[in-house]
Amino acid sequence: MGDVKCAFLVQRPQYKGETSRLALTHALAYQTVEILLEDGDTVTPTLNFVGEGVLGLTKGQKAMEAYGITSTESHLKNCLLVDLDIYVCKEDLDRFGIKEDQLPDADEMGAEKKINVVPFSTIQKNMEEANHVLFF
Amino acid sequence: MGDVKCAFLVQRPQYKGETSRLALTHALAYQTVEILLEDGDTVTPTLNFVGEGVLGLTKGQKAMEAYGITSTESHLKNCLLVDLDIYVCKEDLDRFGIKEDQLPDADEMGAEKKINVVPFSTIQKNMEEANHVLFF
Amino acid sequence: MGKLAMGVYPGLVGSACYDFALKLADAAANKGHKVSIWFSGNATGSVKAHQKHLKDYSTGEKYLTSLLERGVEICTCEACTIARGVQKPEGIEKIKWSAMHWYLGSIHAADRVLHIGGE
Amino acid sequence: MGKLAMGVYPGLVGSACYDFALKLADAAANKGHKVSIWFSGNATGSVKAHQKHLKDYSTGEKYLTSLLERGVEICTCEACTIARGVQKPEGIEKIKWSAMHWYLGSIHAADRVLHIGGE
Amino acid sequence: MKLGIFVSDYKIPVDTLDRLKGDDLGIILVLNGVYHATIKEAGKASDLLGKYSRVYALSEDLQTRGLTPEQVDSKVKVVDYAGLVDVIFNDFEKIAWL
Amino acid sequence: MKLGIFVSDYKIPVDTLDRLKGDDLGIILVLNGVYHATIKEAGKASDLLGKYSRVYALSEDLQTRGLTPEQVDSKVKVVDYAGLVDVIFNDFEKIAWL
Repeated sequence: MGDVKCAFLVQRPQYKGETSRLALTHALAYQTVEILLEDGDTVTPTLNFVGEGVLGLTKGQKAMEAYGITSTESHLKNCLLVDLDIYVCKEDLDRFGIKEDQLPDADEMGAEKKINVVPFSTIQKNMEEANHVLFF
Repeated sequence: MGDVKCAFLVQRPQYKGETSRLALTHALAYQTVEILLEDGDTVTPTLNFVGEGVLGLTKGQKAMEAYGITSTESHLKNCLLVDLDIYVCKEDLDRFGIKEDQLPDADEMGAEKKINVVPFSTIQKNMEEANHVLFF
Repeated sequence: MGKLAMGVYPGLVGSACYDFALKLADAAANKGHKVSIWFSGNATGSVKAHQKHLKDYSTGEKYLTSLLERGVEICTCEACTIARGVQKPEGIEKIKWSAMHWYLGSIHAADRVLHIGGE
Repeated sequence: MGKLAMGVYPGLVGSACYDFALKLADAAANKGHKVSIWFSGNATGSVKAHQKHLKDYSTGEKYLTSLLERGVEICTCEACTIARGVQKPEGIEKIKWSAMHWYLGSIHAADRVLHIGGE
Repeated sequence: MKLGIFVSDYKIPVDTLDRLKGDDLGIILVLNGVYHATIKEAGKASDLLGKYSRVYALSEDLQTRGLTPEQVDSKVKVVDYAGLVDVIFNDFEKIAWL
Repeated sequence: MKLGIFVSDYKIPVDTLDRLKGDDLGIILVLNGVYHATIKEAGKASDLLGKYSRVYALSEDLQTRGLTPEQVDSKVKVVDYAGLVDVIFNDFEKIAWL
């Protein structure tokens, strides 16, 4: 079977519900799935943020201080560190007035990946190329 | 303190979530609250259905057959039997094309009350006259 | 000082509505107000004792215990709770178990009612 | 015959999404398909054993037990479950407890994935 | 992309449906999503019905809500749970829950 | 009716707010509702801000989301949990959660 590609589409905002957070933690789990599979088999998710899903992607989140929970910002950095591909819909960032330089990166932790700001058509392409799509 | 009036506003449809169903069961509980209160004290809820809350108020629901749970129709009949005041927003019934004769009654069980179809202004008045408002 | 009666329905760990409710109860109790909390629906799962606090999840147990110590009355809907498989001996101590009329009773003496109906 | 991998996240008794998921799993198993179910988020509360079936509430336990008997694989997210205070010995027998990679593993061999993300 | 999207609400809380493009998209109305098959808001059928070549609705969810076959729009194919399993495996390549 | 309504979502899933009338209504933005205090969608502040004489937002929920005081619209009064308790008891006669 080789690699199975999954497109995770995060369409809900972070924090009020748990769903959009679970998209990040489930994507991170791709690092260890091979222990359950045959040699050479892998599962590779992409994280795609659209609509209100792009809210909660900005720097400076104080979730630990206010509520004692890990911030989405921190999860995003971990995702970049383990080389997950993250795509954020440019049209939605524009609509909500979020600038690219407000998005977190993990440069200081040595991550090579960055969040990709892309038109929705790229996200649709990610869904088309994936074996499965999962909406969060 | 005497009587405390509560306006329950049911604004979400029945069945997918549990909230709108709990409005009915909590209203029914008004019958027995006096055991917890001083003599002469009572709590009297009105049930007010607005917006998508008016969906799920029609006759012929087969929730027990399909999912093994009590239908909203059955709860509504019980509410009428114990003399709760039920108000349904006429503008919303019209908008969704629900006719008054589709609403259940509990005539065959001997209930004297019927569901009141009223303009939204009556529902706003119920909220204004209540000591507390609870949105479901 | 007044009395705030709260009703909390959305699901425990998985909903920030629940965290909000507990922090608000805490702030009101700190100011000397009387507070009561009624759990119904999915929020009743939160009376289960021995919740593990992982950093990725909020947890209600330490808040609930602290609120109870300061005289906040907390009651769970018995039917909703046992429908979820949680029995009273498995629950957090000092949380009351009762029927839905408890909530209406707690409203009777309240100055303000915050009913968080949820999804 | 195919394989359907399901992920179920919304809260147990309080969400009809959960009832839907179990009835669909049942129908797929009846047709001879392989089915797996992953519980995460509030749905993990549903692995608690001894759920009382009241007519006003749906209950998952009898469905889950029946699905397990027919070879449906069911696994709960361990972290999500213990965050809610439910320990493995309190859970329904034969339901697996694992980390999130179990879900991705179950997807690998699946022909269709129905991920019910919920609220 | 032969993608079947499950719609479980009448008022849809996300705007993903508005964004997705493709002739092969279909929708499957379940839970409170079945109201899209029956309600004519202000006399007009749901916008969703005109947009997709294939629209299914789950019979058990119609019955639960007291909705009868006569109320269902002619563009909608009603299936039960067993039929829905076949729709999932045979009519679409991928499925998603909104 | 001095009613204070808690708004906890950005995209509001019910239409009750559109229906309620009264000069004494106020809103309290909490959880994801705080985005109404900061986002100018397509350059325009949230419709909610112009409709109510009193608008509050919870500081802890702004901070959690990385939103700074400078981003908050001048019509909005920011309060913390302790301040919110006073708002509940002093500024309104009744409160409701949308």
